[in-house]
Amino acid sequence: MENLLLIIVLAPLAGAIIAGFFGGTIGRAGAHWVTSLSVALSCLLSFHVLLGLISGDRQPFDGTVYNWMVAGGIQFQVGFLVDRLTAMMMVVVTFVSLMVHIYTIGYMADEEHNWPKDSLAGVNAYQRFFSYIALFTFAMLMLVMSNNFLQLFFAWEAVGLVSYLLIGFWMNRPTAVFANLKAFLVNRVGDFGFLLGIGVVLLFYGSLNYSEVFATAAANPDLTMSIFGGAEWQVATVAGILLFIGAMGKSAQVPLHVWLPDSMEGPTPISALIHAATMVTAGIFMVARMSPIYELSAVALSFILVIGAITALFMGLVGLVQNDIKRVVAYSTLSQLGYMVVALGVSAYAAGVYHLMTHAFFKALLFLGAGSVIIAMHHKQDMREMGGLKKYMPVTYWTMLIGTLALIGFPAFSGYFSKDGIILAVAESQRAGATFAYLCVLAGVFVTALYSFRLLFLVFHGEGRMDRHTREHLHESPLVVTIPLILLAIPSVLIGLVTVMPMVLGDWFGDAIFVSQANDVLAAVAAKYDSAWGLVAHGFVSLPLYLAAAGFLTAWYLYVIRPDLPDQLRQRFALAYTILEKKYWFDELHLNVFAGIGRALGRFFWKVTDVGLIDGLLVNGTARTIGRVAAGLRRVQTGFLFHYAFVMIIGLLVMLTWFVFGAR
Amino acid sequence: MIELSDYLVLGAILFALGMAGIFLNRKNAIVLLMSIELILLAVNFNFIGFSTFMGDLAGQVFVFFILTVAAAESAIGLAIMVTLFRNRGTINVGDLDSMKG
Amino acid sequence: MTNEAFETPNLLLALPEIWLLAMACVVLVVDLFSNDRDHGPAFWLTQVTLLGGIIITVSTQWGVDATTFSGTYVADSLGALLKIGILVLAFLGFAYSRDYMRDRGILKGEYYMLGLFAVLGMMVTVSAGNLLSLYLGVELMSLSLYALVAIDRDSSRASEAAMKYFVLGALASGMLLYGMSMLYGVTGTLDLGEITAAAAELDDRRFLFLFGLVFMMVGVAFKFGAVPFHMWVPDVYHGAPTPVTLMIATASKVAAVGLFLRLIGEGLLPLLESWQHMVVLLAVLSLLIGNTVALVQTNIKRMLAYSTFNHVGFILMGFVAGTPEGYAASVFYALTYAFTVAATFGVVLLLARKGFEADHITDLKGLNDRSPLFAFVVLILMISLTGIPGTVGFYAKWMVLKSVVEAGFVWLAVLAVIGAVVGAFYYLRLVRYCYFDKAEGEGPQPTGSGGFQAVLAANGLLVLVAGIFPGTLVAVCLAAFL
Amino acid sequence: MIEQLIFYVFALVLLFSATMVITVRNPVHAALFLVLAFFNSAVLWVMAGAEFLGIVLVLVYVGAVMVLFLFVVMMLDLNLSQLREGFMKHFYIGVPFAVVMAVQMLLVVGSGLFAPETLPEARMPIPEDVGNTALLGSVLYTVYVYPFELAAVILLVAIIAAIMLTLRRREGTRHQDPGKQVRVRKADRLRVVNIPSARRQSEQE
Repeated sequence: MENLLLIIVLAPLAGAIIAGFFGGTIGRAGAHWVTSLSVALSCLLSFHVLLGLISGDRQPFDGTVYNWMVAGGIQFQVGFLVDRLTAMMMVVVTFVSLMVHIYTIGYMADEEHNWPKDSLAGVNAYQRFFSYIALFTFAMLMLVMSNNFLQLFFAWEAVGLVSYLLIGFWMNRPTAVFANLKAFLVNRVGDFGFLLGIGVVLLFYGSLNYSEVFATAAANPDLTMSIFGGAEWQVATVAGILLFIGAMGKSAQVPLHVWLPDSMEGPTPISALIHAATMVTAGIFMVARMSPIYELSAVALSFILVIGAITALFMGLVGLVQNDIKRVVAYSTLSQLGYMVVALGVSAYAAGVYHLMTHAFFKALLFLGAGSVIIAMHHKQDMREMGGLKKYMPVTYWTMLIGTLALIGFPAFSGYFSKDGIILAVAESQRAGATFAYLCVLAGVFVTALYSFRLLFLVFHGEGRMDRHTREHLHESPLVVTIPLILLAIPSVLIGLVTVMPMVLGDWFGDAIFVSQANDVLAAVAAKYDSAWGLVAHGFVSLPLYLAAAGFLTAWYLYVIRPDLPDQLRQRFALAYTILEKKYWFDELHLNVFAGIGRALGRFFWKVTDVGLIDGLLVNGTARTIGRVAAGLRRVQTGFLFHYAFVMIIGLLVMLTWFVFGAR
Repeated sequence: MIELSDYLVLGAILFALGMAGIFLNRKNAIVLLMSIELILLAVNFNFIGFSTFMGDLAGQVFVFFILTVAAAESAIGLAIMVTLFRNRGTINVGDLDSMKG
Repeated sequence: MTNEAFETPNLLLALPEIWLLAMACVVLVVDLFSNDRDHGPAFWLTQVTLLGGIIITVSTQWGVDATTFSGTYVADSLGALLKIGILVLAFLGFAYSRDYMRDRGILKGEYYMLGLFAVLGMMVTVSAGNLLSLYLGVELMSLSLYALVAIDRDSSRASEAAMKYFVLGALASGMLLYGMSMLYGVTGTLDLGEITAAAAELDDRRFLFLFGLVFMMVGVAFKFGAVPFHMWVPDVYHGAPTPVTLMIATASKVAAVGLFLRLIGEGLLPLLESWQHMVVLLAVLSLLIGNTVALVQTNIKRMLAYSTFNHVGFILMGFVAGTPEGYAASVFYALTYAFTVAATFGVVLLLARKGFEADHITDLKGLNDRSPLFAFVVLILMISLTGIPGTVGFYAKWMVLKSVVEAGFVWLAVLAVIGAVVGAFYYLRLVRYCYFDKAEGEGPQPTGSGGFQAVLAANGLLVLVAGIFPGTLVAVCLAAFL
Repeated sequence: MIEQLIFYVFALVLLFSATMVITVRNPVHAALFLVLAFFNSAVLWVMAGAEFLGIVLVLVYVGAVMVLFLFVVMMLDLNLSQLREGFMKHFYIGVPFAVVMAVQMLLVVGSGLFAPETLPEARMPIPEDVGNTALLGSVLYTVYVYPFELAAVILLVAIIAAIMLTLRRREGTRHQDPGKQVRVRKADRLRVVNIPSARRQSEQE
């Protein structure tokens, strides 16, 4: 088992190293073959592990692979914890990654045109790109397979690092560089919380190993710590909230979500891989993995619930007014992440993780579909210049339609089961904030349908609004692009029907996820339904479906029947439109208030302390002093043998005087 | 009666003379080598003194080896000096400052 | 007669040294009768000898604890570990140096013979059980190195460096000997094991002992190049041919660790409090001088020489505690440092070509454009030497600091950390030249055979790997003392 | 008493000649003073019972090493007039350090702490009835065989190093190669040629 797991993890790393360091030697084909094959190997083995766990041939693995160091009695280890939760994540990560690898071959085919002619960075950019995505796969696998906090943190940072590299991949574009910087800064805020959280865990539970921490936490549920002038806080609450702040950064929850839409500056395959399917789900996974800690703290869970609910509804609303095709999908991602977080907040971890899985498939599908459209449109992304693409690109259209139906939760599609599961669970929950969350997620269903079909109608239906040149060159994308679309469309439709009963309503995750008796809302839901078809049947008589239908009809009316209406509405409701257009001024808030205060403070410190005190007195002063001392000492090295001997003898004399006669 | 300290004092003075020879001499590298011989001679006096007054043979054995090594050392030292002279035409210690700082 | 209790020595225990000596003689003879202008047979035989030596050492001495030759030779894990380090470093040194020596017309058979004899001297030093074998080992090493420094006999710099090295080295070994004679007078024996036992029972003669100890400490500090017995280091590094500098900077440092441990660290452990403060003084001066003067150097070899003092300070700090953990930290530090520096000199050798030494720091400008692989190697080496977390250099520093803090010298640890921060400046300056500056003129051009480049790249990457997986080596170092 | 007197006389001559070694201007004189110092040392060693070492000092040191020194001094053809100038300038800075050094060392070794009764017991006692040379020989090949071998290696290194550093094969010099001389065949050197004889010519005339 151990070797198997090592192969799964190390194969993508090997691929990344080969493509990265020897990219020039092995060429473009070599790079994409080596990385794709290594990820394919990981994917196959991951499936093997998952099937083994399901059939019971394999037992969950929890063990240390390498002892990195021991400091002060605390072990720093590299280890794996592979149970059903991990195995599922491994399959999702490697499968989506594999699809993205294949798709990238087509998408990046004429990559060199994206670089200035004499740019050094453009050399071997194709190979570098493949190296990055394989490296990302490695980091993400390390993250989900970790059995301790330290490895989790390292992988967490590694995932972030690759993400920054990829967002800023086209480093000659100022917008990409800015987005890159933004992602970096916002994530630093989250990571700071995350690191503090790990610190709290280490301090109070005395270990970094998951199973040991969980055992200690379960044994001392009422452990408290005092912060801020003696107020006693439950350790689980503090640790939980701090860790979740890290998750808010990675999983883009309000108010740390601002980096995600901007990250669309990166190449589209990356948007699919990182910013839709895998990396942003790291936070969700982490919370699910930490369920034994979170279950101890109702406060932390309520905090999570409210944050998730806000994200789910309000980010979806922003998606309504976006014109860039990728940004619409990006805001949709934010909204769906909100759903997952809501599920976590009501202790329905299984439902959250399940939505994570289905979402990974259909959101990757939507992103890759959007990418396919972008290729056809010669890298134009504004939906106002599209329209009527259906007849030019049937495969893309139909697969994206499937993805959209899954996203809005059309009964029997995968998204239906996962999203409905969440809504049902929220309805059952008694947690503080659950009512607010229920209203948000319900409204969210309407909004989701509206922006999804708005996208579909604007892009594929109606009159073509593109210029003549583009229209003449419209055609379906090549096979390397469409095959991943088709392959992703299949699970988008079917996977829910097959797996919902065991995974959401059954006890499929076993010990991997811990839910205390009192909080088990999914059990309450499960009591009402006994089969997947029962759930489907229920869908036709419940509110969400009709809300979705209303969303669809509204979109149809606004963008197909009366395309002139949206503009009028925009003028009529100028205020609301501006609010959404400006994304609730979150960017401005960050930029002006937080960053502003930070900058003002920074300027103050820079002017007064830095320039005056540190630069002037300490740094420059020290540097000057050291420089002078060095020059002086250097002069002692005269080059003369007798001086050297003299220094030695003085040294001997000093030591004799000090240690022999001084000691007497 | 000759005391142990007679040998040791003799050794100490020879040692100090040898050291002084190394850092007082600024002209002639050969005298540096001779000063080193003096230092080794001083050490030999110590060993022989101890050996005699303890009635222990090990000290004499050590002296035997020091003599051997000193011979080898002189050979190599003189060889280095010959190459130095061939390169520079002088063995003036005060001229050996092409590397410093 | 005194030899009644004489036992026939067990030659098998000393097999590594015997093998090396025999093979050195074989190299001597083979080279004499070979007509190869590149001295290929000598080179390959030498490398085979070193590799064979590693195998023999591992198989015959690791985990053993025995003496032979009437106690003048000790076979134990510590000796085996240091010997393996020395052999590996010598292997790297010879592997990197062939093209350089050939280009300068100094590729001679004597280079390999004297190199092997120097290695033999180091091995004798680290497994000495008697003051005599210790002294002879040190002399064998030093004499071979003096001659090697002067091997480029048409270079006026090399002979000047050799002269300085020789005179100061002879002065230092004179002091070492004087100290040894005092130790003999106080304890009445040359056997290190008996000295340890006798040292535990010193009373009013402790004063005499201290007197001798100061002299011995000077001799040992000279071999390390610890301040203020360091003056030879920059000039010798600078003047000697780079391959010889490599050997002095790496393998001989490891041998110096062995010398200290055998003579003082283990031999005089009962008198820890007497020598502890001397070591602290040497460490403090080394840290101060090394870091400051390195800042203003423009020659890579001189810069490495001054920065060596900083690392020597760290190695000495590990001895301060006098605990197995501290010693293990020092050994770990010395081995990893030597391994890293070997690769650094390897890069200098790689870039050197006929009539161009590549030893000025600006000679690295634009390396990344010419050879991203070796620019990356330089990056790894420099961040490791700086001690940035995640590298083996950091791990080594951390182990040493831990032992010092446990010994109660917190201020020393603070000083060392400040020194390391200053060190970052001059190490990372090289990285800056590699990556962010354009080449001037022809710029750096990696030359050298495929084997050389492969070994160098492997050396560099192993430094990286050792930073990620330090556990095994740490365990080995600790095992050598327990 | 006589013994003591002899000791002091030779010791004083030794110290005098050692002082001359480091102060005389001419290196040839320095070398000769060093020879004198070695002779005196040899006498003192013999007095202390180390006969073999005393003899070796004279034979090896005076006989070989010092001759080597003198040989090099002569060979290098030094400019004597330059060699000593400026010596006095540094003398007054250096000498105090040397004196402090000597005083400190004397304070320790002359402190009486090395009184005979405090000396440790001999571990390798010198028996009365065996000659010094035989005694040393018997331990050199048994107990100290390992250092003995090492000393041999050190001498080998000295040979190799000295040859490497100083041996020069100049281009164009003529020398004999005995190997070639021995290997030579008749055919290499001797060619029998048939020259028409002059007599027949004259007969024809």
